[in-house]
Amino acid sequence: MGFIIVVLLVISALGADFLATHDPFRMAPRQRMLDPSAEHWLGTDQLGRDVYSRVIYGGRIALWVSLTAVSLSLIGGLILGMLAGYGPRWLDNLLVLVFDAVRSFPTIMFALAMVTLLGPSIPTIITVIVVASIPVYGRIVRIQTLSMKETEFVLAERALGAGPVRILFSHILPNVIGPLLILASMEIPVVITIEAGLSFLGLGVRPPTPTWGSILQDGYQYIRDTPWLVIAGGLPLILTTLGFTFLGEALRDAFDPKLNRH
Amino acid sequence: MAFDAFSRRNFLKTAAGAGLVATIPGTEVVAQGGLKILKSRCDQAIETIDPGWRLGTVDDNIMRSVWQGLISVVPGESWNWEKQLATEVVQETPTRIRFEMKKGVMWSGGFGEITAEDVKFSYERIANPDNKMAYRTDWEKLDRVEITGTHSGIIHLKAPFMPLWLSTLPAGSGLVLPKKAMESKGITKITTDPLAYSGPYRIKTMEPRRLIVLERNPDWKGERPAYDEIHYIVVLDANAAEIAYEAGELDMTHLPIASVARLQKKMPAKSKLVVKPSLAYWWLGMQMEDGPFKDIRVRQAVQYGLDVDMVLDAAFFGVATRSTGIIAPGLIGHRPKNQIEKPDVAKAKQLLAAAGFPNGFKTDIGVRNSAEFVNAAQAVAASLANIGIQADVRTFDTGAQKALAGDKGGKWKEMGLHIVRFSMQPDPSWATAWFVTEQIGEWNWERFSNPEFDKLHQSLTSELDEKKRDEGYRRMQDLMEASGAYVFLTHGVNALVHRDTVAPALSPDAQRQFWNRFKPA
Amino acid sequence: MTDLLAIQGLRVRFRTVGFVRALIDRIADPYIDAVLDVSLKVRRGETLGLVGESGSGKTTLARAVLGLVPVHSGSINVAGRELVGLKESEYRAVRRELGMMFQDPVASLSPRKNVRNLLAEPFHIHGIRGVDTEAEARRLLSIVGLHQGFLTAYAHQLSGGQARRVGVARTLALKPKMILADEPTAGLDVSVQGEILNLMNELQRQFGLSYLIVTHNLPVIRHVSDRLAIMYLGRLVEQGSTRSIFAKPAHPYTQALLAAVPQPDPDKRRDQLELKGEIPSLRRRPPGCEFHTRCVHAQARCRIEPPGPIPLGDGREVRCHFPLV
Amino acid sequence: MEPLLDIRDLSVEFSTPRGQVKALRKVDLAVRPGRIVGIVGESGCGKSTLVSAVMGLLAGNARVTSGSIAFEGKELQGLSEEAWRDIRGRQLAMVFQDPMTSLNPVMSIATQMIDIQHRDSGTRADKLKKAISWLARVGIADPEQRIEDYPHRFSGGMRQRIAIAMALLVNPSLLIADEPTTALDVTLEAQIIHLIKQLRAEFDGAILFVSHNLGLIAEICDEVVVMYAGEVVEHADIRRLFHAPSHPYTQLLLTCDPARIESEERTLPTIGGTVPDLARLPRGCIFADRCPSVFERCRAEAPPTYTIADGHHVRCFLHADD
Repeated sequence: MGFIIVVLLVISALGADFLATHDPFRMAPRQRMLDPSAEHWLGTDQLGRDVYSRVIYGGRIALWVSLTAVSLSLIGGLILGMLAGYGPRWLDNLLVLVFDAVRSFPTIMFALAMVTLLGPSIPTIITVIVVASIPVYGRIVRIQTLSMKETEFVLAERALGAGPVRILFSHILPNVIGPLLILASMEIPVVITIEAGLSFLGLGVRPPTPTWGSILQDGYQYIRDTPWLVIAGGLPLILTTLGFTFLGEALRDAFDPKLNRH
Repeated sequence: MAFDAFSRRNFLKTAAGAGLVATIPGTEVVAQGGLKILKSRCDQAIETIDPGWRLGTVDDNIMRSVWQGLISVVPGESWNWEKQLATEVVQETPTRIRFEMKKGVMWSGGFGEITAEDVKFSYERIANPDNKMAYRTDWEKLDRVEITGTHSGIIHLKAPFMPLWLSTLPAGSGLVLPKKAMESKGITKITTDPLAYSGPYRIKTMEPRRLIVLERNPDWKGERPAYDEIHYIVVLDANAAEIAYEAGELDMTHLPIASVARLQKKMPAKSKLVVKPSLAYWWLGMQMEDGPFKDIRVRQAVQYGLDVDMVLDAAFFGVATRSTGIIAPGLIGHRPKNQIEKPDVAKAKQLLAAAGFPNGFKTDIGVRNSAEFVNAAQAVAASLANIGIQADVRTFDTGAQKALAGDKGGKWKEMGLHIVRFSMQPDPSWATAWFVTEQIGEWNWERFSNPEFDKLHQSLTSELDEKKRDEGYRRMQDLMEASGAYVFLTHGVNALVHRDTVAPALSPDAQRQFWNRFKPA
Repeated sequence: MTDLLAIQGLRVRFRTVGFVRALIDRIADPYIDAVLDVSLKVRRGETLGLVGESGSGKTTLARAVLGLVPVHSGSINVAGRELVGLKESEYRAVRRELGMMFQDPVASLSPRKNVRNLLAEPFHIHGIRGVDTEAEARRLLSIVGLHQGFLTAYAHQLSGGQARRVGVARTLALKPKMILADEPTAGLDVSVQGEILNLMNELQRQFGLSYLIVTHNLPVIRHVSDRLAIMYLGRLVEQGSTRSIFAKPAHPYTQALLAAVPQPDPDKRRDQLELKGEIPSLRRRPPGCEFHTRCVHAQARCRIEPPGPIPLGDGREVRCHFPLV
Repeated sequence: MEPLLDIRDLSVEFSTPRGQVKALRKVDLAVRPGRIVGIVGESGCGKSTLVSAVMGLLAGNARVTSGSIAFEGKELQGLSEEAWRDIRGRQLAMVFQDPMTSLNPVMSIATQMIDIQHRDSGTRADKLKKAISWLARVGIADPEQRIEDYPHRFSGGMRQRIAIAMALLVNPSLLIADEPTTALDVTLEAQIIHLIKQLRAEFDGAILFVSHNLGLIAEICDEVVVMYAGEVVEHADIRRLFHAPSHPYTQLLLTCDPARIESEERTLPTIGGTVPDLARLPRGCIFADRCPSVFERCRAEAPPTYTIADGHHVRCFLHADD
């Protein structure tokens, strides 16, 4: 179920150019806020743009932002977490301090600060999300690495003469990556929501680039005129969140060694 | 709109005559079922009610309720004023205004009688350049206030200053502050505590981000206000405000333009819609000192290329009409038409090519983070795309946008285009003040600098001849347009919806609320 | 026979609290000595049993030999080569010669690698090329008595005894001269215990291995070791041949340990308790003889003067003022 | 004398992805008042399942397929959760292998020991006094002060003493000790065993003592149950079991124990073969594959339990009369 939704999302993002029925940027002020019709499947927005096409293109942004941000934070968290867990004590202390400092900052406040500093754009959003979520992954990896470091099999590897690089990548990584991938797939909808949230606040992707957040924002703004914008912006968000959450749960089941033991 | 009567002659006439309205004793409004309460929406948090530092109409509404000026704007269809603290205000010469004050009007809190000392204190503190107050231009021509008696004095100007009667004395900068109260408490900048009251209301509750409750000032000797309490409820979001209105939580609220179109089709029950042309002005500005817009041909290309009607249609839902400058119809200096009236894409492309941008370029368009601005920006971007200019929309909080555009370190270079709305007082100098060379780094985001413009702005405030003023301000707007840095968009409208049980008292542009004159209908 | 492993005056310290914490709590000496002044030897082809309760430092000692914990002072000599002071990278070569078997047979195998990979890994770690790792893996499996089907098994699919055998096979891959085994029979059932010990004996005979076996299981060590070293609070209190120690323990602690082992015979029930109290904290080492707090024979001298090692002849040594022999 | 705990014909199965695992089969076990009954066997023999069944704490995928568990003459199966709690808190007590898991790390010993008496009437002071007296009895020095401490302030041995004190505090009629010394060093193990023996004089209930260590069993039990692969293969008085073991498995188990081997022979005896898969049971005797005395009948049918002397039962055809 989750897999199907995610696949549909990926297809729609990749094939946005073919799937969209209109130019998502083209305005027709006189055609504003139309109800869904054969011409405009999800109606039009306050500037007369085709909402369906904007939703499709918005999915591309959502996916691009979330996949990039999640994979970057995953890699960053993995490296920093393993460094903290396996490296010298002072480095661990330092990294934990940094992780805590970043985590203690509410993401939105942090995003506000970064956006003020760098200006709203896709790279800014990705940077914000990456910086804000590296500690999430980093902490998990660190804890796992720390506990792995003391396990007998790691000691056994060391006793055989294995160096730190080999131990980290050949033995600790495979044990850490599973839960991390699950977390990542669960994080994707969170990231999409953050992106949408920032766009909703006007701090995200710049208009007129369509994103679900900005469609939702428009919808909110004109909810008293037409309900379709909110539905069009909100529904894909809900579905995607569901999809990735289901996928994450499926992944968790797949990765759980207790369930595929025999 | 009945604005033709608003001439210098009328002013002088009114000034010489007695302020009749203010002296008529009020008819008692009997409170039914307890207190009579008026609930109005406040669309931003209150930061200061100091006249020298006020930020917008909302602070202005509160200020005028807790204090009085010598004279005050009168609610109604046309811009007129009446006497408040003054019994007489006479412009004896172009630089000399004599006033007599009522006797026995007391400050609350035991700070004694309101005297000419207070007047002198209040006006000179704004005029004093050392205080660097935001509204110092209102009193920039003030020489001094001479005290001739406890209740009389003379305002001496360095040069004739026509905006005095329109946007200084009857407006916020003309309010009289409690000198003794401020000095005894060592306060130089008032935040949200008026210290002592002279107006019809006093503050009962002040929660700047939530709710301001005004109650009757027991010391108020003027006409008794019909409402016992004014609840000024902070609702930042327009949608929420509309819902609150429909739910009965508000008796009135200003509306975004999008709602006007909808309400015109379908009004809520027992409500009235007020739509008045605004004095404010919107324009598309080009920062002309750096980047592609340094070249006047590029700026002209934008002037020719932008389909203003389309932008207005998109962003203002067809409710607002195109403006011809920064001075609204009915005011001195209003320009009958723009120099470039119709878009000419071919010419725009030609100009761009000549400037070395045959394929256009990328730039940013900065706007405030609210729906009208973002819509306008998107519409502008769409229109400019037709001539090859790719404009990315950047949204800001008001403060952030000014901080960037006014940055001394050169950050202003980041922004090529911006769409701005400035609010306006009924004197043309109030519009031109922000575009002088001196304002570069402050509000002059286009970094427009024209010696003739600067000179005209200086001289016209002292110009007594109304016709010369009119011509001068038109010329100034011509200069602005000729610089290429401006595309004038609209004045917009002010719209509000109120219960039909309330008879509101509003300024002619429906912007300001005069709560003590509101009546149950 | 020559000495394969010679340890002289070995001391291993651990920091118990961080630097800042030590300052705040005014702890002058934030270290504890897990291993203190230990000297012992293991000859080629010999099995030394290192016996003690938990916290006695026996595991730490074994790990110190492998360079898995830092040594504070003293010397560890393996086949004539000094190990103390070697860099981590230099230690890797040493580890080819010293195999280690960890306590938990299943947990000491990397959980996401199958037996084939686990067995090939020692060769990869040491960059040994030109070895047919598949053939080696099969050979090693057959040495430890497991059939080839186990090549594709993962650690969690193995029983304790099978995992132990895979662990042995792994340590054998690099043809070590010595194996350090930490509780090699812990957690195994009695019947499986015997199989593993027999296998270890067999391998010793075949490859001339030396063993250092760390254990608290006296009945087991009795049958597999040539000599015993008894540790208490990080110190060796007695060493000598297994036979002589079991026959007549010299140190009261050794005696107490032997007496504490329950006899599987209902007719030999004990009514007396030999050893009262618990092992003291390493943070508060008792003065004098460290065992005096629990020793039934303790006298005034024991509380003041630490006993030095007293040779009893025939390689036996005891750290006691009043040895029982 | 009526047995305190009377288990008859108990069979338990677990549902697993591999099929039904028959963890316990036709187990008979009677514990008479005042007796210490040892259960011995290797891993996977069903000791823990049996204990869980008696405590009413079987895992969710377990099902009792036959038999009865009677405690003080009352059938335990089918009791409500409420009734179970009542029995567990009053008549049945348990000491676990790891004392850290049975003590709540965030509550003081006093709180936990008072809490466990919640069914008793009496003031808090009385309960505290009783708790302190029990701590003293299990050999905790300064019990008045130490009772306010948290579990982590005690060593492993001390914690196990406290766990025993807590178990006996409610004066249960049956104490189940599940490998209570496995986590402890040999010297502490000796102390705990010594303690249990001492307490036995004051405590009049029965003890079910689970262990894989024959030495411990010999040390304190009155009678022994030997389990193998989910079945009770032998049940005898302690002396008979050690001196006249009658099931081949018991015999081998005793031979393998290094503590019983007096010779200096380096090669130790073992039991060849492996424990059968409980999901795919052989037709005949469960031990047939590893049994040195196996004969034809063993592979054809499962042996019943033969009583070869008073209180000595063996599940083996070697003792068949026919």
